[in-house]
Amino acid sequence: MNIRTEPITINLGPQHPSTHGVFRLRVTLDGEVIVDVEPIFGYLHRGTEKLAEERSYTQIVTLTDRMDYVSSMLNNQAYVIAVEKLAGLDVPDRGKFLRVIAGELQRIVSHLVATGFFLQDLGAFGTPLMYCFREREKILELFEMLCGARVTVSYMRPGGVFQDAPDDFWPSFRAILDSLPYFMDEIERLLEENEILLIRTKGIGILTPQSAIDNATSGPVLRASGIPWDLRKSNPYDVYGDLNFDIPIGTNGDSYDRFLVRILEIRESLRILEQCWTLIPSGPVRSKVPYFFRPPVGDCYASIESSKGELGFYLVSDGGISPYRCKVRSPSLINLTPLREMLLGWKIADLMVIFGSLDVNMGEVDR
Amino acid sequence: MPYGIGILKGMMVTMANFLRKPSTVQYPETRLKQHPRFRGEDFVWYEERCTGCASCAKYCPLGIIKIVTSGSGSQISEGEKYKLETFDIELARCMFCGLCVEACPYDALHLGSGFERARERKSDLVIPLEELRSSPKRPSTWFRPQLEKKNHNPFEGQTITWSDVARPAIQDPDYEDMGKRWVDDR
Amino acid sequence: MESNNIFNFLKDFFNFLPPSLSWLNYIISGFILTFAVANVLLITTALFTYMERRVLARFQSRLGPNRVGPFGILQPFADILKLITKEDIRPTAADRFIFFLAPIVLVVPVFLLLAVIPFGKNMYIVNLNIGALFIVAVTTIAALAIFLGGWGSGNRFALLGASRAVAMLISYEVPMILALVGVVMLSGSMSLVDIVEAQRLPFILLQPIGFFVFFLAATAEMNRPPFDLLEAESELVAGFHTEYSGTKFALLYLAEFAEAVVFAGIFATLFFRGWQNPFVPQDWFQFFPSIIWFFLKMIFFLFIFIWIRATLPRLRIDQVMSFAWKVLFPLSLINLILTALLVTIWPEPSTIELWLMVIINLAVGLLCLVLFTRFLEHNRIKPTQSVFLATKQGGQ
Amino acid sequence: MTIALKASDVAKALRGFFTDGILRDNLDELWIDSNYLFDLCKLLKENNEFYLNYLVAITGVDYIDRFQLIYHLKSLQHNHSLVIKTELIGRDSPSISSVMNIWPAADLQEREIWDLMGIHFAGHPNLKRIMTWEGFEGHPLRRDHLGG
Repeated sequence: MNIRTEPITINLGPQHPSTHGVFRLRVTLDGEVIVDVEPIFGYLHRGTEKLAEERSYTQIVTLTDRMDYVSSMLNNQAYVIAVEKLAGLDVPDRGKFLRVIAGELQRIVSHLVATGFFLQDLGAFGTPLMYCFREREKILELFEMLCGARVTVSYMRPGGVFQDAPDDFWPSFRAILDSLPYFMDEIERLLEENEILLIRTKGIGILTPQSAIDNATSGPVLRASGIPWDLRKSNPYDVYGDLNFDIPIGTNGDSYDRFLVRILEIRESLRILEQCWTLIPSGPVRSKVPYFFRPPVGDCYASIESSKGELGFYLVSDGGISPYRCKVRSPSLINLTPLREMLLGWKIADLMVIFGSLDVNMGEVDR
Repeated sequence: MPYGIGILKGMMVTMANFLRKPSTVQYPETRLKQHPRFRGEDFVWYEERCTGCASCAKYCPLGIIKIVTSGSGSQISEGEKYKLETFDIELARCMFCGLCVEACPYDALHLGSGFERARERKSDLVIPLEELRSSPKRPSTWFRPQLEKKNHNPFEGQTITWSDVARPAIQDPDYEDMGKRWVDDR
Repeated sequence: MESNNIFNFLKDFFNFLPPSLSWLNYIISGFILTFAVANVLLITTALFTYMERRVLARFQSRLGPNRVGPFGILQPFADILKLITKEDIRPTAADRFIFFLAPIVLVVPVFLLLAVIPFGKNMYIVNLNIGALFIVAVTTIAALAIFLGGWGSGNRFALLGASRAVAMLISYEVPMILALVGVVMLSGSMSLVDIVEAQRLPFILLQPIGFFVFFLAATAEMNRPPFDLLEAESELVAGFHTEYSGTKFALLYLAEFAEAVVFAGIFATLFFRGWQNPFVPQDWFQFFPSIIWFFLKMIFFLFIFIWIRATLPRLRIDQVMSFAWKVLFPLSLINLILTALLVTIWPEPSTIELWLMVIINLAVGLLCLVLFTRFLEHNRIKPTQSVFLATKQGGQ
Repeated sequence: MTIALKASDVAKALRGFFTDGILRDNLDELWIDSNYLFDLCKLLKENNEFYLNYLVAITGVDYIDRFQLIYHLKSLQHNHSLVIKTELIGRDSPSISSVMNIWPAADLQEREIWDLMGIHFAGHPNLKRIMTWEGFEGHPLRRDHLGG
């Protein structure tokens, strides 16, 4: 006799403990196995693109660092590069170097947060998260020195950065450059060969290279599936052209590779910061740009490699002080396209692992 | 390598951290070090410098600065000062981005250095004119390179009077600038 | 074998009663003894919750609770007070009686376990001659209570949590019992008091595989990481006690931590020579009185529980089950056969033969480890090979 | 560097297959008639000279009398990129064919444009609102949606 089992539908609701921000997933379960998944967004939609149409170009900077609230420097950098390409502004070298230093520090912070919460979803009760947050605090203190705020930094302006780094910035920056590699060794010793972590993440949620490209995923998700594509290498902006660093590439595109790619990327960012420490020239940090400046009529698209993937801004200017249209290509939203395909057939405990390894930030998805 | 070696290595790392000093501090008793550029929430405002031009109100993305000025009979003449009736900053909606401080042409408005201004009611979160006048003058050095040159640090209680808070009046042009004949090539 | 001297001491104290009321003497002294020991467990559990939060915080380089009372020592009592004053909600979909019964059925077995554990030199409530069997019988009630709670609260998440719990607890009973049998064979009797006296050498040396299996099975029994599927907050919100609040939740919370304290006591008696000084034979000078040794060992085991909780992530339900049947069960069988062999060869082992048994046991343990690693190694590539650095860029 | 393909030589290459689909090409923007979009994109993806297999972004812009759709495409192998623009005249219920079965990446982006801009994508499997809640009327990003 066959026992009639009917699947139950549960809501991993917007206030679930382990969704990163407010993300709702309507999951149909047959026992433990996931049968159907339907993501529901929009809980954090603040209408950034509509707001941007009523703000001047400099005021939008404060809007951008509230999009992906874990990597606000990179959002600023993406927006500011797009505006400079639109208006044809040139940026002094020291400004470019300061932007790259701030961007790479923010990438380290974002990857630390991603790894910490990934382990938290796996059940390691807070210890790796606390270690990552302890290191994040040191970098946030650097941001406070640099621009006065820790998270919503709005440090960059069209034409460069708004103010040069204070004198006591450089010694503590040097201290972090020396202390972080030891911490990375410690985190790798804690996590990389941990058998339970291997069982829980190896071979779970595999994204094939072909479907990674078809679904236009970007950032660590794309690189973990074996495609060596990094905008800092393929389309260098600011000073990445004359810095040498590597890109970590995964082989089988599972959750473990995405986790490991982020850890190795932190080490690469440290290499970049080390080179910036030696190469940074002195001089002005910002070219002369009036507050309410009017870029020429036209449109342009520019994108950078943010910690989540390719973050791009498409700006249309009609000659006024505020853009006619400001579209944001958000990597987290597009990285979620293969979510359904990656989740089907796995157990509910794996759902958290796969979703955690995608490292999606709801502020950027819903904008 | 035996099977459980990864877990043992992890245990050794946690034990190593167990023996280290905790990295958190007891907040009200001991405080973390803050930096002069910290964007505090109690605004510092110099009445002597402020001409009531309200470019800060115009430039604030959220439009939360309310300035009402009136022709003050005797003082009003071309380019002089308006008489300020109200200068309210609604801290409840402020996001401390500092764009108003950036826009102030006369260095009258500065960000403060405190962050512990919590009130029971939202209406108490509006900074009226009198409070701006009477609040201690410890500006943060955000977007004020001249304060940084004086290595002014608001957290050591140094106050600054209105006269030496401003940018040097004349940007003395260097020789390369002098060479240019037309002003707009400079 | 002197009988239980605390009980005798209390009985003599109440001798002034007239002989016709001598039965009352038994009841009062018995009641006082059990009441005292039960309260000792309550206080120890409260202190254990405090210790857990402080030590866990130190593992995570934070401070932990230090506001309530000096160094935060009154924090657990503040927690209990808070939980009791919280409103006790019962969902309408819940089955009234079962929902009410579950916390009680969960707490009672934990206190029952105390009856058998000898705290110090002939300090125990009762010297049951089937002590080990009693422990096993009482811990199975916990599995039933968890399912009662999960099913009774009528909530989908709780149901999922409860069905997981029953499957896990039942399948971890088997290796736990087999590991216990090894200890019983070595000491010749099931009563815990005799087991402690029979341990000329701590049984952890004589039974390394047995200790490993018993330790992991007991961690699963107590729902502590890495097997804490029950309240896997990242998946099922809060597992079977989602719907409980107020005093009922306080009882569940108490039961979970009390079970950890009691199991620490059981580890100490079974494998670490209970209340004797573990490093020195019985008749030499013991530095501390016997009860201090017992509590020291308990705190040592509690520290290890917290240390594991701070480091290890959680296993998935099917991995937990396959670990029980594919790894712990065969290991406990090997341990059983090995102990049976050794006991038949040397029924009355002298000290040299004892050390010989220790060496044989350790050798077999290492052999199992190597075999198990080779069995797992061929289907798992080395972790660091999976990601390498590429300087060139481009795409497929 | 990612080379931006010159629209003129892309148009020359495509003229072989399509006579009237391509409207005009200036600098690196290729203007296309909206009803030829689907088969032209399919061609751009398949032929290995361009091999634009990475859909970077779809953007909708509301120019009061007409809607404009901008497709940013990229090829990871050749590292070159192309911008395709189409226009939908008129404001009431603009519609265009969905490119989901060429690039699955278009799924969420098209749903967002439908939700915020009101451009209907024919052939999209579940074209539902993504940002605003189900019962929301109107499309916020349109110029005539004055909020509230």
